[in-house]
Amino acid sequence: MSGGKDIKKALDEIVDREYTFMHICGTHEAAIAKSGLRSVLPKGLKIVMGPGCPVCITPQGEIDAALELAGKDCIIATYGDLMRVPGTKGTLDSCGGDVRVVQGVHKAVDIAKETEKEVVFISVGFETTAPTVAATLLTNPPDNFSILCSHRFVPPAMKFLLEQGEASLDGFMLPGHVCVVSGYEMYEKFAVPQVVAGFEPDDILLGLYMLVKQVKEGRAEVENAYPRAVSKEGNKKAMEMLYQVFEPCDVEWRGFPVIPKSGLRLKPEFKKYDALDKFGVTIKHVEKNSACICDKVLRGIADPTDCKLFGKACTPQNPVGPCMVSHEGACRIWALYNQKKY
Amino acid sequence: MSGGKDIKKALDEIVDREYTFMHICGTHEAAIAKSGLRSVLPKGLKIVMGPGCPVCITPQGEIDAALELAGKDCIIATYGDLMRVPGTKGTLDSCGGDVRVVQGVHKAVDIAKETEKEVVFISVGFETTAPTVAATLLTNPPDNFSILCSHRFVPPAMKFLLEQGEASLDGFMLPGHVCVVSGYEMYEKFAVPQVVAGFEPDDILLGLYMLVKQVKEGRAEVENAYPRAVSKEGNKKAMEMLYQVFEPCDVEWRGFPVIPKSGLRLKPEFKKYDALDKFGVTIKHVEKNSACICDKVLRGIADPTDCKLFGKACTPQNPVGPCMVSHEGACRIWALYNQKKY
Amino acid sequence: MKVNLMHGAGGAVFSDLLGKTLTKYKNNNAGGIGLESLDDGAVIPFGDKNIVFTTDSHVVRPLFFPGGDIGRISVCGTANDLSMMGGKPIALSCGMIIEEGFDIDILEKIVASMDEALLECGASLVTGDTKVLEKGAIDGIAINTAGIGIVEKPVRDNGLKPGDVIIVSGTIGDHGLCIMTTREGFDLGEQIRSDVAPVWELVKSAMDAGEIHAMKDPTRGGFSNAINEMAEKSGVQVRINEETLPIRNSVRSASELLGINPLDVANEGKVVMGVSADDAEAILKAIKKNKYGKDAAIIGRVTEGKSVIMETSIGGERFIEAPVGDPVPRVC
Amino acid sequence: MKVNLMHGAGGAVFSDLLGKTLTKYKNNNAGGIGLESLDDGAVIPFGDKNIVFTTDSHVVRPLFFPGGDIGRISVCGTANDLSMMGGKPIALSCGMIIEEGFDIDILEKIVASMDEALLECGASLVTGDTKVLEKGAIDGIAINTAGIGIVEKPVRDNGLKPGDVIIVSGTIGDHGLCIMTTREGFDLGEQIRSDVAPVWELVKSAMDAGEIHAMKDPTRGGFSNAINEMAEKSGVQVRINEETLPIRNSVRSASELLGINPLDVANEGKVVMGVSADDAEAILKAIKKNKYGKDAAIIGRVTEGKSVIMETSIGGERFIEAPVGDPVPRVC
Amino acid sequence: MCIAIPAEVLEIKDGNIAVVDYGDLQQEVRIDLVDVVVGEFVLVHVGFAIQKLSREEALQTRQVFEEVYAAMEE
Amino acid sequence: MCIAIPAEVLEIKDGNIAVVDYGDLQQEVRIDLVDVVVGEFVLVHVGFAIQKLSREEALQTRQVFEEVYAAMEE
Ligand code: SF4
Ligand code: SF4
Ligand SMILES: [Mg+2]
Ligand SMILES: [Mg+2]
Ligand SMILES: [Mg+2]
Ligand SMILES: [Mg+2]
Ligand SMILES: [Mg+2]
Ligand SMILES: [Mg+2]
Ligand SMILES: [Mg+2]
Ligand SMILES: [Mg+2]
Ligand SMILES: [Mg+2]
Ligand SMILES: [Mg+2]
Repeated sequence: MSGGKDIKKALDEIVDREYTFMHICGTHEAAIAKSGLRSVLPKGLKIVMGPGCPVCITPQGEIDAALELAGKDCIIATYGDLMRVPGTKGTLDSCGGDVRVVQGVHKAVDIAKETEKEVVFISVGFETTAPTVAATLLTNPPDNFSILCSHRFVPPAMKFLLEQGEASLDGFMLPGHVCVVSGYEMYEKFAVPQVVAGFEPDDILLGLYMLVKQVKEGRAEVENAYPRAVSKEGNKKAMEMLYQVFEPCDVEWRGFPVIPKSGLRLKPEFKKYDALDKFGVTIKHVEKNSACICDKVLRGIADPTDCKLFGKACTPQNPVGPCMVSHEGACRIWALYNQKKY
Repeated sequence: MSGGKDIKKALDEIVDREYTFMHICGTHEAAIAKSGLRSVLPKGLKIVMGPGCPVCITPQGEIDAALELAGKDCIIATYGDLMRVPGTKGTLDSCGGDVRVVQGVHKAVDIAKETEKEVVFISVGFETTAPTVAATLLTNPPDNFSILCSHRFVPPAMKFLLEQGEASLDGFMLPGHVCVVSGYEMYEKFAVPQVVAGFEPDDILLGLYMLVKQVKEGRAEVENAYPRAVSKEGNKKAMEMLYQVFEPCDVEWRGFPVIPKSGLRLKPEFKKYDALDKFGVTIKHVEKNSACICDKVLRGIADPTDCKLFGKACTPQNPVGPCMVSHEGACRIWALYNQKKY
Repeated sequence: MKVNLMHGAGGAVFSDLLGKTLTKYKNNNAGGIGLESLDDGAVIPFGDKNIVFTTDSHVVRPLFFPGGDIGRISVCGTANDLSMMGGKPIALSCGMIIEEGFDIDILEKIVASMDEALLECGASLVTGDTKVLEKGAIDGIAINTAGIGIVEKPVRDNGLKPGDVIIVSGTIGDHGLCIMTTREGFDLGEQIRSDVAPVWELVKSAMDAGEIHAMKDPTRGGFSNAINEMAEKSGVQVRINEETLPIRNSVRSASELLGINPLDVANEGKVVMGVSADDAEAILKAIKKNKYGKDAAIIGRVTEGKSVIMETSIGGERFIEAPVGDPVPRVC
Repeated sequence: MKVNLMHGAGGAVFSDLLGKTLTKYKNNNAGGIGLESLDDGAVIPFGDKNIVFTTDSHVVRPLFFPGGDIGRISVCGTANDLSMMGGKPIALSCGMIIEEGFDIDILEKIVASMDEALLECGASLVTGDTKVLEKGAIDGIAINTAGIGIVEKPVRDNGLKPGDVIIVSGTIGDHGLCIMTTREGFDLGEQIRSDVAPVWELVKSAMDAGEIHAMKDPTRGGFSNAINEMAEKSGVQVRINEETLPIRNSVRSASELLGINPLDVANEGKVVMGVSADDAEAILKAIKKNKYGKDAAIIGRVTEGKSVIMETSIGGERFIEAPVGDPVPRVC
Repeated sequence: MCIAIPAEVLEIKDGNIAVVDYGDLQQEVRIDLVDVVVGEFVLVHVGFAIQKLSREEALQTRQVFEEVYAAMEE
Repeated sequence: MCIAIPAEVLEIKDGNIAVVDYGDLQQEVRIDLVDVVVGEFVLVHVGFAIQKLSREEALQTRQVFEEVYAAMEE
């Protein structure tokens, strides 16, 4: 990967002061950690993680609802990511119910076709994922199938972040795979430097290079460093299907208040697949009751090490907050990859 | 136990021809087997087992009902005896339900007091046992407690046996512990030699001695060889309690047709404790569908070795009929204690 | 065909399963006594001595009971099997399978109890493995131990000879009835205590006192199972005298209450041995000196023939058979 | 505190539980290397040689998977731990815990597979125990094996020295990704096969070719866990070169699909060893001759310091840490 | 049926409960079905006293037995 | 979020299903969200193709990358 080394050199040359950019994609964070990318960045250049991990931003009340459903003799189908996220009374992994990890929503439907039990799919994910659920619901799944609908849209959260103004950021690295589906036109309304980036280390380095360049040149636009997969309009077919099945709604994010139009709910025609309706479960707001500062970490205004619990009461072994649970949670990644001295 | 040896001598002297007596008590059979009593009887004297084991005479339909209840998320409390009796689809032991062995009905009530689940006690037993259930129901058990009522009375079955006339018996050894409760007055209507006997080997030898003597003297009455526990009137208080709670009904016995007034059912005031009513379960008559001749064995007209399956398809390891399951079943006892040559 | 509970209870049913499936290994012997013998342990020649090797998994419920706990049993069960081969217990392995949610305090108590039993055995737990299974995949905990011992001249379970005398090292049925009354809610408290104990010292003193022809610990399936296996493998008849069987009064009462034959339930600190008649008294005396051997007794003799016969107190005879399945308390 | 699934997944969390509870035995050593070392096995001096002793319980799901089954793992898992100590596998014990209702046909297949693996190992299964639990008390079957081996000069897992070279005997992550894709319904068929195999012959040829300073099999917790344990116990730093790690293309694809690091999942037929730099080429050559060693590679080196560092392909650095808990497939 | 064994009443408690001794083994049993006092003997079945036994007869089963036996021998 | 990896379409089956190859690893995925033909490249997320990749770009990620990079260097 010769490109990487060249870009590194270019980056070293271009960075002349402190820059902080935020990415809002867990997969970006994972790629950064895995490649040791931060260790090759020039001094002064910093990339921090925003609310980009669906596990981290799913509020505790939704996990509690999933646990409540698991207690109702339902088969729970979920992405592995959610297995160890702590709800108020434990995790899906250890709740004793019939909880199965699936690759996608269609596999959950396959389970429903083979059983007479109720199957509930815990449906999290951003623009990237929601269309797969829409496509599946459009193929008429059996009556014993339903979803716990916890989808979220990225731009409203970004809007909220920008309006808060707490984080002193120089720009955003936009989530490549979200933009694959949604395109990036809707980000153009934000008057900050933004670059859509892919997930190879080189892609990320390139994204950073383009961000620094944009800042230095005093521009504030959306550029695309991931053209092999992302276009301005995205996947129109996928977005159309999404809107056939879902409609935007106001919803709480972990670490954020209710953000207008940032969630998805099933349209009336598809309400029969709504697990909350079907089982009379409601999502309760759970006040955070510990010293966990995940909310601040997710908003980019604190580092994990600013948390009093970090590395003490809260470790990857015994996580307190979702940022320590998720593979892509900033606290976990810091604890595993950034802390130990050598 | 010097008495035993003297009685043996007396028996040897008195037995002058073939005599066959039937006992109708599993505990007699167990005592006989355990002490090797048959091995000391004089040639010609034979004691065979009748329908005296509540496990053996409980029809398959009642076991099926118990299994059905176990499948309804009830806690099943039962005497250990019933654990391995095969119903149509398996046994209580291996049904996967929450099945608990208890010493008596009062312990099942204790379980009910500690849980919010339904607790069903499988209530089998003769006159000896039914009063313990009556006493318990009279102490107002909690609402989540009920019984599967499978009690039976001995005299109607004996009447049926005598009317059949199939077995050529010289007399009956009456069940000591049944008579402890019921007394033995009601047996006096049967015009055959009868002796109430206890359960020490000596008690049984004495009972046999008294039976032979009665036959030889041409009498046909009820004598009591167990006076330290049995009186003619029995335990009146116990029988009164029994009739406060139960009333006689017609019922099927395994190996027998429906025998009039040979069963007990709950009186209307206690119907709320009837598990069949409570859970809408009914007892179905199951036609025997194998070559098992338990019915004949129970009626005293066949020995286990007359059965084609005995020791082949039907063994204590893989019992086909209830007489091979019950610890007191004639087939099992023959297989374990009487068969192997040495 | 499916495995059923009977298959796990030792005795004839297990032999069926064993014979048909679990002994089908061609690679079953490392030069001495192997799996084919189904003795208390295997023997592997090593230089001028022999290694004894054995294993048992322990799933006893409740985990703690009067007189012991699953930890003590896990150590004694394996150390005693080594002892039954005449082997001095040296080292144990421990494989624990634990259910998620299991209480670590309880685990600590189990470990402490194992350690105490190890000290008493003079053996060490040198290697281990732990697996945690998700809730519901195992009921609490299962502990496997394997053990290594050393012996010069192994003792088998198949060496009974006509003329031998049968000795049991103490009262029969204590452990089994303790477990059963505790488990089934008979509320008998501490009145019946398990006999779980390491018997190596006792066995050693017996071996020093005379010739032991055959030895077995009457664990699962009880005395009935052990003596039948010994008789059958040795090709002899054993005759037991009912009146000489040492059974505690409390155990006898409980056995009547539960309708269970005390000969059919497990002991965890007892030995059944066949010894030459000439050495019997000396061996008995040696055993009685051990703290776990006070109630030892001569209970029978070996003759030509087959089967195990009980000579009953009324002068009758009956077979003692290996129990079919684990005994269940009963009322009729 | 309660046991949780993390405790069973090896690595740091297990060490916590281990350190606090499961190593609290005072009787933990029979004269050589004991439980306190937490090495792949224990070593007990016996005459002029040493007995190696180890145990593992096996609960893999599904029971049969591409490339192997629970039977093959049960034999290889223990034989390989013996091999990791430099010990030639001699004899195994087998403790099975089986759920009532388990299919005897399946049991037969497991036994046949164990027997085949035993033959390949040159070891015998000499002693066993079987417990049947009532339905629901265990999920299917669990198999514990313990093993005995013989060694003159044991190899430890704590002998890495600065200057040593790290060799892995073949591709990484095969078993773990096979199990995960099979279990979670990814429908990949036989495309990813477990590497489960006995490595004694491979290890022996390596020992014959040069000096092995430390050795460990990267089973549960994967390469990440094994190399961290070796580095930590040896008090050294290990630096791994990302580009030299042998990983099958199919395994790499699957690891991306599942969002799982192939270094964090189990291997069942691999060895990680630290060898003196002088012998490295000779040892590598010897290993490559073995049928299970074709993909062997030199993947790193040992320096002064601590931790395990990955030198990434973009010229960066990151820690390789022991995984926390068993990896779960993920999508984000 | 039915297993029943003799026991001595050691103590009477509230709620129809007595502590009995079977022979080095004590247990609480229900006494709903009998009227007993401490020192009397009862026959216990499924955890219930189902009948009283006279003290002499219970203590000396053999003796009673032999009396009956002797009477027969006449 | 979100993990998505490139794959080549090997076969199209009934019911919106395609067999794809990720690199020595084939799997059936759902193609409800894209219109593809055999030989094209797609990005797969949670078992669904979520977008097409141009063949050249997918095969030569590096090359595209370096072009962009070169353009920047100017
Ligand atoms: S270290 Fe733990 S408690 Fe602190 S912010 Fe992170 S997740 Fe929350
Ligand atoms: S041997 Fe078996 S099948 Fe035959 S009568 Fe007896 S119980 Fe029935
Ligand atoms: Mg689960
Ligand atoms: Mg059960
Ligand atoms: Mg043994
Ligand atoms: Mg044992
Ligand atoms: Mg291990
Ligand atoms: Mg032996
Ligand atoms: Mg190992
Ligand atoms: Mg291993
Ligand atoms: Mg065993
Ligand atoms: Mg080693």
